[in-house]
Amino acid sequence: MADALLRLHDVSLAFKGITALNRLSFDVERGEICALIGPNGAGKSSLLNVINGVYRANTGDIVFDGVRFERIHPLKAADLGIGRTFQHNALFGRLTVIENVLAGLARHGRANFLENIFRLGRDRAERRSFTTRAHRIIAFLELDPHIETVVSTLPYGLQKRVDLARALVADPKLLLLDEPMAGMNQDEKAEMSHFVSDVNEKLGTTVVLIEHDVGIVMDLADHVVVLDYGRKVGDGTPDEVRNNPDVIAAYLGTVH
Amino acid sequence: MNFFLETLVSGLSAGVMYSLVAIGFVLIYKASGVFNFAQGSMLLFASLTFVTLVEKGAPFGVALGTTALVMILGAILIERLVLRPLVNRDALTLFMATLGLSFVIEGLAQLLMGSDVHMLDLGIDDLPVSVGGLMISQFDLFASGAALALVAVLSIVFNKTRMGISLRAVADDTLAAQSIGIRLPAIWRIVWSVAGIVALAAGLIWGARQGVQYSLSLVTLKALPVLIIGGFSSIAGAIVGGLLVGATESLADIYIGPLVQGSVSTWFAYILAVVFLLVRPAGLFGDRAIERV
Amino acid sequence: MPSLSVPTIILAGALGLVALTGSQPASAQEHKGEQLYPLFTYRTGPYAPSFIPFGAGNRDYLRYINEVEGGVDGVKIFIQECETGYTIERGIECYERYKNGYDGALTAAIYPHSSGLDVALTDKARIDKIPIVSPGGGQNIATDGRVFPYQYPLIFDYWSEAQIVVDYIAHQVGGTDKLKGVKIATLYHDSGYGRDTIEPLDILSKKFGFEDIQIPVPHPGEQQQAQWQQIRQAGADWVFLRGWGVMTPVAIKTAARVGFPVNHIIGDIWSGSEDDARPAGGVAKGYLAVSVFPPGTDYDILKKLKETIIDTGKSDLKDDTKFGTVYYNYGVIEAITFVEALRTGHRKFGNHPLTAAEGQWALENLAIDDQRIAALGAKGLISPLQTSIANHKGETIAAKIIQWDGTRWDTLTDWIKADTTLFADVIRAKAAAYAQEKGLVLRTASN
Amino acid sequence: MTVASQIADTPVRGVQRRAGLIGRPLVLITIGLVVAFVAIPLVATDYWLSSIIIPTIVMGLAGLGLNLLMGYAGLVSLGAAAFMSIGAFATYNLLLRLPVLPLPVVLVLAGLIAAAAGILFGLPSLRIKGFYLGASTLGAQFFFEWLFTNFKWFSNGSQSLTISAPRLAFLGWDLSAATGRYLLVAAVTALLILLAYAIVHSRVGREWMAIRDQDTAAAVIGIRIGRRKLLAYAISSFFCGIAGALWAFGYLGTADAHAFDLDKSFQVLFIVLIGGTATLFGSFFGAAFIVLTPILLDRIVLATSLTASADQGALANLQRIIFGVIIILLLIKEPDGLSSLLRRGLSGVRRRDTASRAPLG
Repeated sequence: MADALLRLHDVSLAFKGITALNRLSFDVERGEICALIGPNGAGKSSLLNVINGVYRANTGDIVFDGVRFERIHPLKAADLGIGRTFQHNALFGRLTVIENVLAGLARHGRANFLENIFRLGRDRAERRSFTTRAHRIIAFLELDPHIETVVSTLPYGLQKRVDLARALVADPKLLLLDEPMAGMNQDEKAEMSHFVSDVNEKLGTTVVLIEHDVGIVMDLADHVVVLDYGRKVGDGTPDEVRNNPDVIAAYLGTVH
Repeated sequence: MNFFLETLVSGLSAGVMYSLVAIGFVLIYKASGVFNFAQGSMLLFASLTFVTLVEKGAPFGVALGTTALVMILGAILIERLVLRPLVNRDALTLFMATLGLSFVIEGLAQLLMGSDVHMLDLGIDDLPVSVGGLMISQFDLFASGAALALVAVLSIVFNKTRMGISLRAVADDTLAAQSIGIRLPAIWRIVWSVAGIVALAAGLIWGARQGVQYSLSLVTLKALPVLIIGGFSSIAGAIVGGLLVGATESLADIYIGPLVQGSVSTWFAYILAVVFLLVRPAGLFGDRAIERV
Repeated sequence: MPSLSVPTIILAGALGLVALTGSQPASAQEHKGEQLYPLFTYRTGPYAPSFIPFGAGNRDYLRYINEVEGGVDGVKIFIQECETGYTIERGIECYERYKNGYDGALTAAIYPHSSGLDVALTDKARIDKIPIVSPGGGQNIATDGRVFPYQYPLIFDYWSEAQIVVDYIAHQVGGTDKLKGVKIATLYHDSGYGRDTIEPLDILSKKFGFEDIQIPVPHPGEQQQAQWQQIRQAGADWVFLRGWGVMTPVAIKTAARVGFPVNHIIGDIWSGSEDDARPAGGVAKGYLAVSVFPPGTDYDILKKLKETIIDTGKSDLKDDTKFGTVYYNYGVIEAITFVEALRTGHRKFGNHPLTAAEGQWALENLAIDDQRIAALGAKGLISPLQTSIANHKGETIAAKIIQWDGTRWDTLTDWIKADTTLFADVIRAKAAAYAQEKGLVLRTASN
Repeated sequence: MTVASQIADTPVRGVQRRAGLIGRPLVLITIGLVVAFVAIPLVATDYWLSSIIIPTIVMGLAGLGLNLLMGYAGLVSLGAAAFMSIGAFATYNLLLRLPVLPLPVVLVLAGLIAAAAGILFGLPSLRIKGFYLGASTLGAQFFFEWLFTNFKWFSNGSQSLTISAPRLAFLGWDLSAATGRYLLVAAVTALLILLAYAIVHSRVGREWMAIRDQDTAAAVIGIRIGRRKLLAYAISSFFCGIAGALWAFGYLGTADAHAFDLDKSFQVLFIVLIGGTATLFGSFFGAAFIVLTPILLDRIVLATSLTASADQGALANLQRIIFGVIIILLLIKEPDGLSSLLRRGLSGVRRRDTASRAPLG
C-alpha cells in the first residue's frame, strides 16, 4: 500500500437499526480505477454517500489525501477534491449542458456575489477560466453538439455523460461514479466505459465506481471491492476477485 | 391568579374555535396535499346558505341537511373542475388555485345571498356559568362539545370505515393507494365534502358568535398558525395547535400587549409558529416527514 | 370548460383594449350640461353590507333631485358608478377615470367613500386640483384648508366624537365636575382609525380628571374575551367602543359574557348601525352609539323620498326595510352636502355644471343653516354646516346619542355640540407640521 | 464595452430562451428604451399612466423580485408585501430624516434595509424547505404590518399612520406629476431589470437554479447552499423593497402599512405564477393581467350599458367570480404562465411552419 489516496477504516453505517455498512476497510490507490460491486442493497451507494459526506458513518474513519476525518460535510468533501456522479438523474434539469458543467466549478469560485453580478474584480478572470475549463471538459467528453441544450431534453446516455462532465470539470482528485452505465445498451456502455478509462488515463483522476455489469468492471477496473450486505467479501485485482470463492458464492453465482 | 386562569380559559375556548377551522384544512391537506385557502370562503358560504334558508322559514334540520347537500355538490364541482385538471401540479399552484376559488365562492355567496349581516341564534346563550369558581360561557362549553363530537365522529369514520381506511392509504402513499385500486377522484370528492360539512359546523359556531357575514372568511388567517404548530396533516395537531394558539394569544395580548402599547395577537401566533418550525419542523403531530434541508 | 387557446386570449386581450380605450370618450358629449357624480362603490367584499344601503341613500336622493326637483337649479346630475371593492388601487383607477369629467359631464368634486382612499388621494388631488370630500370620514388635520385646499373632511371627526362621548358621560354622572375618578375605557380597532382617539382622550382626561384606559383589539376583532376581561379587571364604568365591522357585535356579546352593562357601552359612529347591533342578538338591547347620521324615517325629506322614489319602485334599495337605517340616511346626508355645494356654486358662478375649481370654492363656502335645513326637510337629520378656508370640516360639530331597543335605534338626545375650540390649536399645529414636512406654502384668502 | 452591448453579445441562455423571438437583442432593447422613455411619456394620458401603466410596472417589479426567489432559487415567500412595506417606510424615513441623501441613494438604501429583513426571515430556509417555508414569510407579513401601525415613529407621528413622499425630486426635477412619477418608476425598473439579468446570468443565478433543480447534487458539487439561499432572500427583498417604495410614492402617493397587506402578497404571488416562473419579463405580463383584468371587466360592463338596468351589486360580484375563474383557468391551461403563451403565440405567428421547439423543462 504505497500511495493510498483514500483509506477507509472500520466504517459502519446503520439506518433505523438496519446495517447498511458493516465495519468496512479498504484502500484506493492513487491513479487507479476501483470498482465496487455487489448485489442490490449491498451498501455500495451508501458507501459513496459516506465518502462524500451525504451520510455520516456511525463508526470508523476515512483518510483522504492525508486528511483524516470521521464525518465530513459535502461541501468540505468537494473542497478536498472529491467529485461524484449520481445513480439517479441529479442534473440541474432546466439548465443547459454548459450551465450544468459550469455549476460543477462552484467550489473553485473565489469571487464574491457582488463581483459575480457586476462582473468585477475576480469574476472577470473566473468567467474566462471557467468557460475555458468547461469547454475543455465538454470537448473531452464529446458533448460539443449539445452545449446549449437544456439537459432534461437530452437522451439518457448523454445526461449521464453531462453528469460526468459536471463532476470532472472541478478537477477532482477522486471521482465517485454511482452506476454511470445503468440502463444503457451495450454500445452506450462501451462508450461510457471508454470515457471513464480516458478520464483515468489522460487526466490521471482516481476513480471509484459502482457497476453491475461484471464484464465491464473486469475490463475497466484495476481494483475490485465486493460488498455483500454491508460487508466486504472480496478485495483485489479483477483476476483475484474472479477467483475468490466467497465472491462467487455471494455475488457472481447468484446474480448473473 | 383568577384573572390569569380566566384569561387562559377564554383563550382556550377561542382556541377550540380556531381548531374547528383548522380541521377542515387538515382533512383536505391529508387527502389531496392541497393547502385549501378557500376553506374560509366555504365556511362563509355554508353558514350564509344555512342562515338564508332559516330566514326563509326552513326548519333547522331541513336547513342543515340542505346546506350539507349544497356543500357536497360544491365539493363534487371543485373536484371535477379545479382539482382534477391540476393533478400532479406543485403545492404552490394548487394553493393559488384555491385562492382563485375563494374569489369565486365569495362572489357567489354575495351574488346569491346578498351582503347583509345576519344574526344566527343557535338557542344557546352566550352567558357565563360558574365552573369551579371560574366563569365560563355556556356557549364556549357548547362549542367545545361540538368540536369534540365532530372529532369523535371523524375519527370513527376514518378509523373504522372502509372509506376512512382508503383515505388513510391515500394520505400515506398516493401511488401505492392508487395501485391497489383506490380511486383518487372519489376520495377527493368525499374529503372535500366532509371538509365542507366541517366548514358548516365551524361556520355555525363562529356565525352565532359574530353574526353571519363576509368577515367569517377571514378566520382562515387564524387557522394558519394553528396548522403550522399542529402539523398540516394531523387532526389531533389541529386541536392542540388551536388550543395553544388561543391560549398564548390571549395571554400575550394581556401581558405583552401593554409593553408595546398595542395588541400583538395578529402576529404573535405566526412568530410562535416560526419558532415551532425551527424546533419541530413537522409540527407537534405532523406524521408526514416535512421536507428538510 | 372552454379551452383557452392562444388566439382566444389574444383576441380577448385586443377586444379588451378596444373596450378600454373606446370607453374613454374624448369627444363624445352625450352628457354635456350635466354635473358628474362619480359614485365610488364597494358592493363586494367585507364592507359591502354598509355600502349597499349607503349607496342607495346616495342614489335615491340624487334621483329625487333629478326627477322631482328637475335637477339642481335645473342642472341634472349624471351618476357613474365605479367599483373600488374598498381597495386603494381600484379607487385610484376610479379617481383617474372620472377626475376630468365623463362624456361631457363635469366633475366638481369626488367623494371617495373610504378614509384610506381619501388619504391616498391627498397628493394627487393637490396636483390635479380636484376637491376630495369625505363627510364623516376625512382626515382631521385636513380641517385646515390653508394646508389642504382640496380635502373636505366635512361634518365630523373622531376627536370631536371623543369630546361628545365624554360630554354625554358627564351628563349621566351629574356634570363635568363629577367626572373625576370615573373610569372610561376605550376599546379600539387597532388601526390608524382606532388609534386616532388616544390623543384627545388623553387631553380630555387630564382636563376633567377621569381615568383613561385604552385597550386595542386586533383586526378583525373576532375574539375579544381577553380585552373584556381586562376591562372588567380595571373596573371600567363606561366603554367607548371604537369598532369596525365584525368587531362591534363581538364586543357587545363579549361584554355580556363578562357581565358588563350594555347601556354603559357607547359605540363610535362606525359601531352604530343596525348591522353592528343586530347580530349581537338580545344582549344588545340598551346599547348606545354616537350618531351623526341619525336613523329613522320621520324627517320630511325621507317622507318625500318614500313617496317619490321608494313607493314608485325607483329606489336602489332591494330591501325596503333598510329605508331609514343609519347607512341609508348617511347616504342621503352625504348627497345633500353635494347638492348644497352645487347650489352654493350656482349662486356665484351661475346655474351650469361646476368645474373642479368652482366646486372647490363652493365647498369652501358652504352655509347650511337651520333655516336651510328646515327648507331641505332635514331638521334633526343634519346639524348646521358652515365651511371656510380655515375650516374645511364645518364650524359646528354635533352628534346625537342613540340607543338600540333590540330591533331598531331610538334617538336618546338632541344634537350634542363639541367644543371645537378645544383641539383647534393642536390640529392646526399638526397641519402646520405636515405643511413643513411637505414644504407647502400656506394658502390665504388672497391666493 | 458597455453593459448593454455586453448583454447584446451574450447569447440568450438558461430557461428563458427566446431564440426566434428576440433575434437581435440590441435592436429590441433600443426599441424598448425608446418606447419606455420617449413614446409612452409623450402619448399616454394621465389616466393611463397613473392607473394602469405605473401600477403594472411596479407590481411587475415586485413580481420580478419574488420570481428571483421562487422561480430561480426555488424558495417560497408568502410575504412579499412585507418587504415592500419595509422599502416604502425606509424610503420615507430616509428622505425625511436624512435630507442630504439624493433619491437614488435613498432607494438603494431602502432596498438594502429590506434585504436585511429578508435575510432574517429567510433563516428558516436553512432548516426547512417546500411550502412550509411560507410560514416564516407569512410571519413577516403580519409582523411588519403591525410594526408600522403600532409605532408612530415610522410615519413621523402622522395621525392617519400614513407616509407620503416628502419630496419626489431628482437633480432638481420635480417628479410628483404623473409623467415624472412614470419616468422615475420606469427608470428604476429598467435598471433593476438589467440587474436581474446580470444576476440570473452570473454564477449566483446559475447556482440558484442548480439548488432549485437538485439541491443534493448542488451541495455535493460544492455550492454553498445556505449562503446562496440567504442571498436569494436578500436580493429578492431588495427588489421588493424598492418596488414597495415605488408603490407608495410613485403610484399611491400616500400609503400606510395596510397598503401592503396579505392580499398584496398574494397578488405578487399570482403575478409570478400567472406571468411565468423563472422569466424576467413574465412578471410584467402577470402584473398587467392583475391590474387590467378587473378594470377591463368593469369597462365591459360599462360599455355594454348593462349599468342602467342591471343590479349593480350582482354585476360587481359577477366580476369577482369571473376574475377567480380566469385565474383558475390560467393555472390549469398555462402551467408555464403568460410569458410562455406569448412566446408560443409570437413564434407561432413568425414561424408557423417550424417544428415544435424543444419543451422548456
